[in-house]
Amino acid sequence: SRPSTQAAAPTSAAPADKTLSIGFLGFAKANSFAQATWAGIQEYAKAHNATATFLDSNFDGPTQVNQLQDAVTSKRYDVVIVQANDGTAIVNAVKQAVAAGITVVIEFTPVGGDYSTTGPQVPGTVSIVDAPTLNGQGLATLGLGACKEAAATPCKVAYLQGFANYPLDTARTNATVDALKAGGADVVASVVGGYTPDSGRAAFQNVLQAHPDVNVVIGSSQAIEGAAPLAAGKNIKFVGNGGSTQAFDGVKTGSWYGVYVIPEKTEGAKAAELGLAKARGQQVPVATDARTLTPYKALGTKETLAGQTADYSD
Amino acid sequence: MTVDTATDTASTTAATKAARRGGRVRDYGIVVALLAIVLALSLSTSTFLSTSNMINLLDQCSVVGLLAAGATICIMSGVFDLTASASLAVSAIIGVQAGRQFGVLAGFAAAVVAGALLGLVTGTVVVRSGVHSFIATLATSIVYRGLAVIVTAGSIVYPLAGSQEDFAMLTWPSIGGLTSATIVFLVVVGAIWVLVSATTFGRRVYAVGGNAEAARLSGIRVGQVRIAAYVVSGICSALAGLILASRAGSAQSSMATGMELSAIAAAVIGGTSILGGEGAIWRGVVGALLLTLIGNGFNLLGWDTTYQQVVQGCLILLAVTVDRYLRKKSR
Amino acid sequence: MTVDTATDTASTTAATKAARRGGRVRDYGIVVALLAIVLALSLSTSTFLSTSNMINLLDQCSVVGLLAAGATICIMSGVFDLTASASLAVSAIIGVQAGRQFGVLAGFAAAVVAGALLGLVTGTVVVRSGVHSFIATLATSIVYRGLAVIVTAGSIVYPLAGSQEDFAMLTWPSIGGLTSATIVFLVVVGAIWVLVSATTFGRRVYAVGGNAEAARLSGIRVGQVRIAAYVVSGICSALAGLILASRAGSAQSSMATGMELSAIAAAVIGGTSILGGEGAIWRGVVGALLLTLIGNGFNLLGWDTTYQQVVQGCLILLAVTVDRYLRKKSR
Amino acid sequence: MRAPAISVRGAGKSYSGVSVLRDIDLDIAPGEIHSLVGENGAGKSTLLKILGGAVRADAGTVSFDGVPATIHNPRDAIRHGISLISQEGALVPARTVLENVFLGRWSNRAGFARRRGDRRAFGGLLATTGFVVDPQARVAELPIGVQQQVEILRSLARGARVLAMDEPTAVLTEREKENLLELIRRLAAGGTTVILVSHFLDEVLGVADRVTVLRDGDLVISEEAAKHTPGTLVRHMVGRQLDVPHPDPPPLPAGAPVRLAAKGLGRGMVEGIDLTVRAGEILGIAGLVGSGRTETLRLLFGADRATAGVVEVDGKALTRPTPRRAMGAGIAMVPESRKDQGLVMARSVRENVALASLGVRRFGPFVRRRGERSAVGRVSASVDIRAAKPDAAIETLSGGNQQKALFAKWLLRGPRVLLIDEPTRGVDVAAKTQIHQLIVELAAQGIAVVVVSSEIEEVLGLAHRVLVLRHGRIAGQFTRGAPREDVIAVAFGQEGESA
Ligand SMILES: Nc1ncnc2c1ncn2[C@@H]1O[C@H](COP(=O)(O)OP(=O)(O)OP(=O)(O)O)[C@@H](O)[C@H]1O
Ligand SMILES: Nc1ncnc2c1ncn2[C@@H]1O[C@H](COP(=O)(O)OP(=O)(O)OP(=O)(O)O)[C@@H](O)[C@H]1O
Ligand SMILES: [Mg+2]
Ligand SMILES: [Mg+2]
Repeated sequence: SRPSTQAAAPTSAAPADKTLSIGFLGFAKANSFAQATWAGIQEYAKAHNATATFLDSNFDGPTQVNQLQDAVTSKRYDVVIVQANDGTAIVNAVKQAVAAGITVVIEFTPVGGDYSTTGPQVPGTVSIVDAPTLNGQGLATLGLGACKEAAATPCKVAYLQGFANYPLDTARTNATVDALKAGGADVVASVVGGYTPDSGRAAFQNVLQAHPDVNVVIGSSQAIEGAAPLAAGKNIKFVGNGGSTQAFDGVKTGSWYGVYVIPEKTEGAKAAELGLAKARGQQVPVATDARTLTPYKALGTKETLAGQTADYSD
Repeated sequence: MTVDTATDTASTTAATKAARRGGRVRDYGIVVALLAIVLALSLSTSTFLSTSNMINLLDQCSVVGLLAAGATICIMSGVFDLTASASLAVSAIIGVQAGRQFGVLAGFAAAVVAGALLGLVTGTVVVRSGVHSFIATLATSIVYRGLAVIVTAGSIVYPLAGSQEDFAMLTWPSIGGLTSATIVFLVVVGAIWVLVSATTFGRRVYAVGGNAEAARLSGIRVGQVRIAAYVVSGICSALAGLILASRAGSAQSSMATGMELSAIAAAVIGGTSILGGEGAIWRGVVGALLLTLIGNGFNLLGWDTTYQQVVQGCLILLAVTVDRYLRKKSR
Repeated sequence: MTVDTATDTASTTAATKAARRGGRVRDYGIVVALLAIVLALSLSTSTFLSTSNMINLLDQCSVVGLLAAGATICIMSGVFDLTASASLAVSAIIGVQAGRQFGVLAGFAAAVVAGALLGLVTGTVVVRSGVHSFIATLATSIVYRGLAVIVTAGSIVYPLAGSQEDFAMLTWPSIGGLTSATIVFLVVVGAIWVLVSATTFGRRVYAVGGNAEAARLSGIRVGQVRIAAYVVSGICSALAGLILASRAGSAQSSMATGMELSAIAAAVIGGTSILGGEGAIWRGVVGALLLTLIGNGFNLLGWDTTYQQVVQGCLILLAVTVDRYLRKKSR
Repeated sequence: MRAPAISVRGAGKSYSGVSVLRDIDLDIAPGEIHSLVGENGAGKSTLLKILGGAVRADAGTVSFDGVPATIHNPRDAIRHGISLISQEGALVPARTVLENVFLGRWSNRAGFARRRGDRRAFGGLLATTGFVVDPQARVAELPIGVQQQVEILRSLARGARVLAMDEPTAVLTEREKENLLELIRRLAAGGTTVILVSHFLDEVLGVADRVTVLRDGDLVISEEAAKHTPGTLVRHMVGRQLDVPHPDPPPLPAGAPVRLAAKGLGRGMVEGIDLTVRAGEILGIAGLVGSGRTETLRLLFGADRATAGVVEVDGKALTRPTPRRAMGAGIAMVPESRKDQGLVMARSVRENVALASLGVRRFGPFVRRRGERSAVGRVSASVDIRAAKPDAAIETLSGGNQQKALFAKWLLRGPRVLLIDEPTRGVDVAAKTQIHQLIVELAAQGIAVVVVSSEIEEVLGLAHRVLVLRHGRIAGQFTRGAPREDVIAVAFGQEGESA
């Protein structure tokens, strides 16, 4: 039978002096990005009368869904912060959690299939995300900046995308490539560069082989880490996605042009802040654009990053 | 003809019969392991034995369970199906797309047909190419994933706005509070169980997996039996895909990546020999339950997830070793 | 004893020699497929045949190639090693940590020793538990990944600031412009090749994989031979891990996830029978090269990545089918 | 004259360019018992497999009852009413006897298997054959002789018009063999055509109407059986007179030391085995199918762990015997199933023969290939292995040649105690004499030999002493020259002990 689709039972606010418990459904324990989020959450929780637990799904979408479902059963958490491996598969479990009166904060990956909005796509949740489309546009902005610095016309750009069959990657790739083209750049290659230095290195080796005259290379920070050393002595500008220590160093030393930065630890702390506040009955904004966490709107270049440090390394 | 064969067997038959009965009990070693974990969890958490958790558990198990049933029938017939998760994605996508055109139920039907057809193609590729199924289906699965990307242009596909609720029907509660997904899972797996254990087709599956050459010499069409196993597996994948899509309210090309391995693991953990010709459908389901249970227990116990993997690996190893040990003794 | 062996063999030898030569060529079907792809790429791109691309290709192949060699020796002895990528991560981490204490080279040595020990443990678990290696090593690999998480507390480990350059030594160019990683790969794989094809140990590996019971009744310690195969595979994993860590300048617990499957795929694509007792180390390397080549070619040709997977899957299927077909004809 | 049931014209087959069957013309009348004989590797199995659809001929035609037929696969053959028992055996080990007997043609209602129907038919089959086999037993757990019976039951269950049997009696003991031959006669009388491949020429001449001799892939003669004696058949088979007398065991020197002894050995149904074998002695073990002969040998070799008793070599007890330890003490065992226990089918003849003595010809860790090649060549020649190519995979050899390779493997080790299970299973007449000769020579060199054989003549002819097993116990002991009937009687348990 069709279940009633009534909105979630209004959550009774927790008293301010009650110690709340946060469950963090992160990408994987073995992932420094998720570790940075975790550090932010933990610190904030400790300082604000809350405890936090990391639920490790090891990058597996279905496992994460089960974890959220079981969190509802065990009633162990007042607040869950979801860093979704698979933003669509987890929708139903998120609904269940909301219905069970748990405060759900969507962090970093949008939950639901719209990759262009920072708003929550499941009613009753609070979201603080980095929308892939906006991310792609940001990368393109940096890429065009790099083109200008390289002073090449036409400017030849290679884009190292994440994976070919992930809608999230596809949305970002399309946004980046479209914005680059609109900006007058010539996208000569769009190849799979993955999320490890090794895959980035291999992809870039091949790009160099096919287009030795490439001017700008954009990719995940990990991929660029693997790629950049191969360009020593060549005038190639790199743009990374993800503000790791390595990316910051790259930009500061000038071997990279720029990096798209989401301060992940800050974002974690912000997510915890939003979650705890909502659970305690305060009004919170339902949508937060992760780009607003930095004064430079995530666009890290030599100038904007001066004096800044990264939240994590990879 | 006068036969005075006072063969030695007559005397041994009684003894072997008793031994065989003993063997029967021992054959259920993996169930013993499963029950032990259930017992441990019931004693150590208050929430485990609750109805709602049981409902969740079966719901969580339904996708892997369906895939495990498909994997089991393939393995029993002596082949691997590494396309399971890719077929899942393709058929779920087709289900959504067809649903946009012809309505949700027609879409579901289209997905199942697509799953069956994909199974047919996979099976034909394996049988015709003569390449070992491991590598043939690995390559085929890459092709299927690629097709999914091409069909969807790499983005997510949704049912029509008006039919999104109906599309979620597999998440609705149903008989006895179980989700519809669970009901689909139980019915389909039950049907496959009967198919394998009670029909002559099932006998052929065992024969083909146990000794393909002997089966061939007895006039069994080895290739066709295996293709049929792939078709069954394809249907299971499609249904699993529909459950996932129904839960997510959408389908995409990267759905369930890597799940074919969990399915094979479940089949083998249940005690189906990877060499073929042995095993049972219920074993695949028990394997899937065991895997789900370990994850569920962990979540309910709230242990530090740092140690989760180590404990998980050790538990799986322990369960299969117990099973193995008991069964060996029965020989 | 007086045997008047009026052997019929003498007369047929001439004819068979010719036939054997034919058979020999046909045995190399996968090489033919490889060469066909090389030819196609050379003709369709100007950059493919350049020295620098060849250097790149070997460099890209070195990690999978090493793992494939380890997978091949295991498969030949009749077992799977699904721990390869987890062992890779653990030994790379140990290599970095030990390097911090005792210097980079000592760290490298520690990683190799750790790889060997992990192989020893895996092998012992498989042999002692009596569980099929597929599931036993799957469970073990989960445990190893968990250990990696525990050891690193989930974060990345780096060599000491001062030794980071030395740590990158495997990326340095070396003899003939090849990277040091390539040299390590070639030397180690060459050594394993000799081990398998020329020593009594190699003979035992084939026997154990081809018919474990016959091997046992011939006085071969089946378990020990398999454990040794796992040790070799563990060493390969450790070296592959060092190459990856050296490139990345760090190690972490999620390194190379899923790569054990690429390794097995490479072994099987090369033409090593998954049933054991057949195959050769060079086949694993050829399989790894083929996989690398397909990826490399795609990037050089600059095709739309949407179609990449479909074409990739089809090419693999085609290559193994050609191999299979030629070899079948030689029977 | 009626059209022949089967008529083959110009059949030929070659493997990788080596022709193994050339231009065979053969007619077999309906209801005829037709025997195919020839040396190992002559092409008998190949011809049978062509008729059974297991392999496809390169050339030639086959017609049934005068109508040309295409046989591309076993299904075609079965449709034409041909049922083949292949030499290698084709059972599904993990399944029950019942499922195997009705493999692929189980009785069913609307696709659902009906076990009851099968069981009834099975009962009928047992009644006609006189075999005793438990329908619920898993085939893998049955002794080899019983497995052979299952294969026979299966081919009978098909109610075929043409029954093609490739050495069906190779591991059957006297009484089962007689039962089977009797059955064949009855079937033929009822109109079934039977093609029988066998190396037991007496048996062949006793039952066959016509005999065809193959040599090296050529058909030499196809004539009435009544015109022939074993001697004339052998002459056609090998192309010359072969007059090797049956070898007698060498006289046993008085006071030869006891080499191998077992005391109270037991496991499962085998119990209380006491035996001694002196240096230079040949001990035979006889018994019915499933009487525990194989199990006894396996216990002596440590292939199965004994639950009671000890094995001694030269008076020294083996501690916790395993095959490896037994080999260390100088024991060697030629197992009964070459496919499952003896050979690594995918590997070459050379690798297989060298397998048990790898440690001998090595240079450090490396195999000394040259030494190995010559040693293997020598021992292969001594047992006359005929392979199309020296490095051929052993699975491409004919059954008899595989058996010789198995023998060669253990000869290469130079053992002190040799345990042989079914030494001449599937071996042709000439080679059999060679192997017997070899066994006698080995004994003469002071090796203690234990021979288990289903062929009572083989045991009686070779051994100094014969033990008879029944129900896993020693039921009697005979010295050389004891009458055959007495031995059989003890095996059946119809008479008291003797000797
Ligand atoms: N698959 C194969 N590949 C290559 N050669 C083969 C193959 N099968 C059989 N042969 C060869 O064909 C020849 C005839 O073999 P076949 O098995 O018909 O002999 P046979 O007369 O049955 O001998 P036996 O009495 O030993 O069983 C042998 O030389 C054998 O080596
Ligand atoms: N008809 C039968 N059905 C099932 N088990 C049997 C039968 N006959 C014997 N056995 C079992 O077989 C075992 C002895 O077999 P073993 O292989 O040692 O016999 P064998 O004398 O060598 O016979 P074979 O000639 O068949 O090789 C015993 O464990 C006995 O219980
Ligand atoms: Mg034969
Ligand atoms: Mg026997």
